[in-house]
Amino acid sequence: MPVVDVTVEVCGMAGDGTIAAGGLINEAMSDGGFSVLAFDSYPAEIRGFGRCVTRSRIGNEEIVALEDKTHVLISLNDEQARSRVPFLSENSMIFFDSNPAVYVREDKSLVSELDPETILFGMPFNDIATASAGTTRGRNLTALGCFAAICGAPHDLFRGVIIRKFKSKGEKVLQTNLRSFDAGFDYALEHFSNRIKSIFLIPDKVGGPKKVLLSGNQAIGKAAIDAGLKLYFGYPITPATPIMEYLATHLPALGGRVIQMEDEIASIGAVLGSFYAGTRAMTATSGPGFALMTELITHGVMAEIPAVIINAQRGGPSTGLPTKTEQSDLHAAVFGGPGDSPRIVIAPTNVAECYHYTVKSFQLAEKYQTPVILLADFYLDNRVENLPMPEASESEKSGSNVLPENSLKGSYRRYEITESGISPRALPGMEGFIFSATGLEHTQTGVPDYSPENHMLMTEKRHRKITGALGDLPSPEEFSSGGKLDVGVIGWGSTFGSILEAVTSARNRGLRVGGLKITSIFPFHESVIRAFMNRCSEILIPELNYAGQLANLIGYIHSKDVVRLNRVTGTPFPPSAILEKIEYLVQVGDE
Amino acid sequence: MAQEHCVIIGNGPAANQAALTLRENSSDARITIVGQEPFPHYRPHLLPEYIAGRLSQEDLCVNTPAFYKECGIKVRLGQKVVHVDFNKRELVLDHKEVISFGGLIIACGGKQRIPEHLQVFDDLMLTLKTPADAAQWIEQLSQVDSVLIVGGDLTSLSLTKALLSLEKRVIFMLNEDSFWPVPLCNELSEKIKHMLTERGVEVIKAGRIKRVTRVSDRSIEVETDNKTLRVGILGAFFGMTPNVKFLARSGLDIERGVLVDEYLQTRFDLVYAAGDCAQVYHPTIKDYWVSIGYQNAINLGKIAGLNLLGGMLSVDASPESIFFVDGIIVNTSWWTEF
Amino acid sequence: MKTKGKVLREGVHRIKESRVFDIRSEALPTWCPGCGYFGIHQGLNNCIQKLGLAHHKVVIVSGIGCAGRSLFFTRTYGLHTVHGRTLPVATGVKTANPELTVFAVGGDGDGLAIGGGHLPHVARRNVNVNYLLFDNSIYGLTKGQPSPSSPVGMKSKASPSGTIDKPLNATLLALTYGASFVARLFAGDPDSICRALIEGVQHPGFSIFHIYTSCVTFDKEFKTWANLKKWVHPLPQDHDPSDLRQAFDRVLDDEFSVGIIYKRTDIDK
Amino acid sequence: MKNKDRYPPDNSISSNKTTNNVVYSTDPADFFYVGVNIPCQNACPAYTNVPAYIRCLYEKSYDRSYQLNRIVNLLPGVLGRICSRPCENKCRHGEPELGKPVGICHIKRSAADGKNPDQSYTEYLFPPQGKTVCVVGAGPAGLAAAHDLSSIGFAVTIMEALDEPGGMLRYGIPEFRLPRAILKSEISSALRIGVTLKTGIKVGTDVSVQNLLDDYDAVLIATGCYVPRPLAIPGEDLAGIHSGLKFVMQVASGSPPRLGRSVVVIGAGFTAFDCARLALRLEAEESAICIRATEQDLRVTKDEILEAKREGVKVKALLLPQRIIGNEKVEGVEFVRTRPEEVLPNGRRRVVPIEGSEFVLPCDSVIVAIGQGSEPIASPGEKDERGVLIGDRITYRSSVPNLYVTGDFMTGPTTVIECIAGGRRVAEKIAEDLTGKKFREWAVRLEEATTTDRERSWDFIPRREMPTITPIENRFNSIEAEVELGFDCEEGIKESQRCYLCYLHYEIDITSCIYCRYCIDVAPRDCIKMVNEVITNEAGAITGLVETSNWREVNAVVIDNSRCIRCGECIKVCPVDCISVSKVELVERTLQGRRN
Repeated sequence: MPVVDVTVEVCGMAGDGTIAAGGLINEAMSDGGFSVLAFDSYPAEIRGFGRCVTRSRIGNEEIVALEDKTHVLISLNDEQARSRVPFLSENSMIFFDSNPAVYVREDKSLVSELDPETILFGMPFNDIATASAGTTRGRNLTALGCFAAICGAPHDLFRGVIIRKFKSKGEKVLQTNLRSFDAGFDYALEHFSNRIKSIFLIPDKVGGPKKVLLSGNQAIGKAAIDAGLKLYFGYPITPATPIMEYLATHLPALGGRVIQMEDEIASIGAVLGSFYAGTRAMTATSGPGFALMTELITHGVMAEIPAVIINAQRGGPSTGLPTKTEQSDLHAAVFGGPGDSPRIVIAPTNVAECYHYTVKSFQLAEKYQTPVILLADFYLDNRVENLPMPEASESEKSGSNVLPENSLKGSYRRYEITESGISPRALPGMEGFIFSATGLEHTQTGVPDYSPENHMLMTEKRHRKITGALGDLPSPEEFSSGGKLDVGVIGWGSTFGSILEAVTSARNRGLRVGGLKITSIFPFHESVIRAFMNRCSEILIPELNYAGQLANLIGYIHSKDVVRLNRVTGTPFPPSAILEKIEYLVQVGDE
Repeated sequence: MAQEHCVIIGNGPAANQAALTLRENSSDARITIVGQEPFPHYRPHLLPEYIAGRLSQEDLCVNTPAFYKECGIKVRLGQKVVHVDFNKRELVLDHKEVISFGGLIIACGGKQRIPEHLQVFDDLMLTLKTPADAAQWIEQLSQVDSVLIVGGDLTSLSLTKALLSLEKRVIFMLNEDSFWPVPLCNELSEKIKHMLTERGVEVIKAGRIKRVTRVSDRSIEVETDNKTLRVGILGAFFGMTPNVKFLARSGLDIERGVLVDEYLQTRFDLVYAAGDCAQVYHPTIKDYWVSIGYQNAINLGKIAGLNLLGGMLSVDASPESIFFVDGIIVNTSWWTEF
Repeated sequence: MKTKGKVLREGVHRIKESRVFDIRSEALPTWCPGCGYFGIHQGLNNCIQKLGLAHHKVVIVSGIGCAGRSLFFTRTYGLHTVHGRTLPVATGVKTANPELTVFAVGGDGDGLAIGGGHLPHVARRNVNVNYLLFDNSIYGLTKGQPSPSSPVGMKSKASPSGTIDKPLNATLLALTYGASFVARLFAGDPDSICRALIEGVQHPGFSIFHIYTSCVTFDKEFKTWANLKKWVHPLPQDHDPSDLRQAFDRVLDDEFSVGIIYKRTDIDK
Repeated sequence: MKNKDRYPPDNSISSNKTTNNVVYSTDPADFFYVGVNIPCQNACPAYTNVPAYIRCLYEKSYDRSYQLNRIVNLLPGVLGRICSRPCENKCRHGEPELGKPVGICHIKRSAADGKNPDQSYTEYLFPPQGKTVCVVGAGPAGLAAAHDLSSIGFAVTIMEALDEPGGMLRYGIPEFRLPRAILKSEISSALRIGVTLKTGIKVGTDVSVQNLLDDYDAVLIATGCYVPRPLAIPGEDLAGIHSGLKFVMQVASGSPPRLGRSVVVIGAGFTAFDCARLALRLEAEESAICIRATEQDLRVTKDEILEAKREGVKVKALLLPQRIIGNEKVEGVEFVRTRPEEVLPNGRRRVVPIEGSEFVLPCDSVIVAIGQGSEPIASPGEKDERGVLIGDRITYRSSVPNLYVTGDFMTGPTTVIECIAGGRRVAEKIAEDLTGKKFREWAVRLEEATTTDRERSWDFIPRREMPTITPIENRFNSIEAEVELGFDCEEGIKESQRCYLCYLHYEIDITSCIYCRYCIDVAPRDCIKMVNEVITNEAGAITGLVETSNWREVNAVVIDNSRCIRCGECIKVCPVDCISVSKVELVERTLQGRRN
């Protein structure tokens, strides 16, 4: 079976059904037994400068990152699609509407941008859709039909998915979509019969466990539920909103509730209140909302109340680039907020980790009685991967670290200073454990006390507690053949997929290169990292931020300056860029 | 002129020759080729060889895409011109893109000619003009072993050779209309008949075709005045007719082709026509002729290119290669190959 | 009835002469086609024109959300603040330079949810800010979550089984908070928006314009154009805006009567 | 008859039961609007209300559909077959990117085919005026004039030289295009209102025009064009040379001449094609039409050309006959090549012969069908150089009081529909001259509409081609067999669905528009425009829109009815209901009519 590795893009204006079309492609290909990694980007205006692009990389071997080049572009809006032309590979295939409502001048046309070797499939999407279903609403499905037919994807594969997706929306919608799809499919067969390319040869039997398509957000939502989440408080913000929407759909059935608060300040407050009362709760937000939360987060640190906060990072300070990806909240997550306020920060690098680390966050939050921040990002949250349905073991979920009833010996000290720094936790309603939690500096019993000795003791205790958590945190994972390395690449979050692809191809070219994945951002495994760094002559840290925030955090460990590779394009890190840098470093190393 | 946008409609020999000529003589002109077919410029007369499997598609191609990039010639493939507005000096592509031009060379070539009375059977007949057609032949030939060729023209002869080399049974119906572009005078008809039968082709006279029906996916029934034949493929070869329908409403003089003077100029400034689609009036022969064939096309393309840049070259009438066919005079450079 | 060639030409010419659209940006608004905000935009522009306010003496302060974009389409001074903090910033601008005419614009999420805490105080202080609350009862920019003014039972991806919280009535709140000028309007009627704005701007104190509008992209059931057109109707002729008690009664009895509901008359300019 | 009071006394679509407010306008601006925006009706010499009758056909009310034609054209069944279809060239559906024009003519035929045969048409008759008129010639023009004069209340007598009425329709068009039965029945339905028809009387010889003038209050000459125009080249007198019209008439009256194997037809009109096709139905094996310009310039319909070619007719272009070769019998024609020049104002293409490009085309007989001229009639009054009575193009008066002329006799060869239109106009004039009263007037009928009557998906129905006799051979079995078979009910309705119904007029009320551009967003093409200014002519009708995409300069959003395809999408979405639709039709009103 030939190696399939195709990147398909759907590009349109928001409102064109771009995202929906991309989703259907992913579902169908996943059903067909391919591995899929997909990433959509949509605009801050619903129809404003509203470009929507879905990118799906489809292959029959495991996929860890997006390709830089696009092989198939389905344009639902040529003016928007023009911007995608530079990313097209050679001999790429273009699907576009050949009978738009108005005439286009050469300098505004998509086709005029293309190289002659580009393979054009112009079809009157609007007309086909309208003629078949009486409305242009299904034109994205029509485009999909053309695509499916031309790329030799089985007809019923897509139909199956469409039915699955739309049957809940009622017969009318379903039929509109099916008709539009079929019309496109048939039109393509009729008019391009001699240009069918059997790209997607579906393996007769799909091997391995049944795979499901999950986005980072869905994985986080599912994990929270599996971890026993009862209450979710949130406020709509891109790109975290889908988590709330996922939970709103699934939580009520399990007796939980999703409550949309008036803002992030209220959301985090309610989460703390809920944990204080012994119920697992969560909130998810992005940079701007996270900033609002910091004061209350530090309140959680101070009052030693657990909390789980998902920060789906987006671009830039303030409102910034709401629909772009960036890894620039690391400093805010680790250091943000008033005072010395150590907290646990974890950053998953793929959808599977989104699931497992979210589950883990609840355990850690309750065991160490402190807010835990899960640092995701736009790309990780919105990317879709297909993987075996993740499950969490009992041991992963269990443990609230609450004192058993009637276990009281002597008087109860909520903030008792212990070796681990972890104090006995009790919940309102438990007999004989009455205490007050406060954000003021306090004694071991929780009485406000500003005395120098106390503040030093307590601050030290809270830090000791967090450092101690290291043992429970996922240790860095190395990808290399061991031994001395010319270049060691360290990365975190969504960028690590690109790093892994770059490192792998570098190694395939015989370069002595290794990758180190860091998921525990704070506290971090200093000794493990040092050991790795000592084996590398150069350390490269690619990050989607300008300052090199991870490098700032761990750079000091290396004997010489680490090499930073920073990007703030708002787009996922292209493996090629990393590979280029690696090769450069190997070269200068040799000279 | 030199700085303006020169658009060339068509991507055949004439079109490409014109483009290259323009480039050679004007370094800064913006040049665009608009080709209706998705294929890069190829040698149509080699298609039978390709069907016979003696050539690959690459062998058919003349230049690489890279070559055009270097020359700074923009090539648009698979894009069809549907209308030309000579007053606004704009042309419209079928996906509704509007392109303005300073100079225009129409070299859109010819398309397969099917006599009106046979047009109802269009979808049951194979023709041979483009690689796409060739692909169809290759696909269908794999399933059938007999081919009936009606009409007959110069392509059909080289195709016949190819078919024989593939050990197919070939029947040739010589008397369908005139043999094109050469008038089928007895002497020539005998010559061809002899040539074919020698190679093992059955040459028959069967009068007009009345009915064509598909009896199974591997066989077609052809009913004529005096015969009923069952064959695998029906190949129709009535030569070319200039492919100028899209100019119908444009105000350009269209007869069989685009009417031009011996300088290949139309009634409009800086608008020229070359190749199979041009119907040239030539003073020396006092008549119009449509030139057919690779070499002619190249010559005309060159002249159109030079004249567009202000030259005053006139086409030579090469009288020895002129024939009177179907009410027009045809000038071909192919027939001499036989 | 005739085919209105001449009539149309003269109509268009009149608009052109009036130069009423000089205040528009050159760029087309990025709102979805069909958005009610166009109607409000129209009313606001006409008001500024009719009052003959110098454009550079006008400031529009806005929050986050579709409504927040307004100021990009109107050529006056503009200040795009963060989500929900519109009114405090507007207060700052007005107190810093009382000569400016200040409009604050924001959606129902911005003004009633995240910024809801600010409304009472700006009303109490009676700062001379003109606050346009675009109320389409939905979060448009984050793709259709329920807003504080969404009706009970409104279904959305974020409330699949329908919201259970009671909607806020901005007009009623404004009255309750003691706003000194309260108007309720409909985006489909730019003229009355314009008329009310003119009175509001001339009113020496805080004026709030609670404007019903529609989100054509995400609200297919509740505040659709069709429904709004059914529901909305003018206040009765005999309504006396100076009578607070009557104002309360009107608002309590009838959610969709539009016009100037209350106007305190005892403020010395 | 139930349908008597079902419809208003004008050729408008709507039933007069309608509660909608209706206005009749004679404002020039409104006439201008119709001219620009209802291209088909405007292109028709008789101003047939095309969209209306197509709509009626869609609604399966064949009778009304037929009547809408019949009011302005008393031979719908005939024209539904042989009309030159100026309307279809103008049909909006035929604009580039919108596909092919609606089969207006075929639909007309469907109405005739579909109408209830024993459903006689309701005439609108005026009280007797106590005056008499004699119409000379029972061709389309004469019949139309006679019918209208009689309906206005005159005692009308038609004098026809030939044995049967119909003129060119009866004798000049081969039966395979126009079955005689259709013609007969429609003529008799036209005459049934009390016109006296006298055939076999040749005015000028059997009875003098002067006598007629003495006996009748008015005399109308509509004898058409029967004098073949000669080629005026050497050898035209050789045997084997036929005049096109005479040839067709001979065939029509069952006595065709001998032709031989190969026939050359010279001429470019319908008659030329009829001759070429007839020749193949007779003994000829080869039949070629030789034209001076190119196929592009032919005035006949595309179908005509295609059918002829399918039957084996060859069209040879850019040829000018020089002389005819042969001794006493035709052996060939010598042609010279031509070069096409500019298109003349009259729509004809100027060609210049090319020096020394002569060549000979051998043949057995030649049919010359380059048109006919009017036949001079002995009569008082001013004549032209050929001795033909001159008539005024507006008043139709000759220089002699009470003597009128119309039809091809006055204008030279034109089309059937033009003749019918001419016949009706002269009737109006005569009536006015004799009574000083006006009986009918054209007006623009405006009616508020509530629905658009259309579905967007209809725009994608492909044009139905007219089914014909196949295989071709079967056409030659009988010389009468009608080649075109007509649509069946379903096809007719499908084709009528394609019509955009251009009588619908869409308009945005700029006083309530909020400029939200929803309509533009859903528009199928650039039919709704952001406009800075509207340009009108002195009559006050829109002649242009100045567009802009600069928000500051957008003073109005305007629907361009000349681009609008009446799909109705905009009305569906307008938030503030500022888009209204109305029906605008050019109708002929009866001023003081009385029904029979």
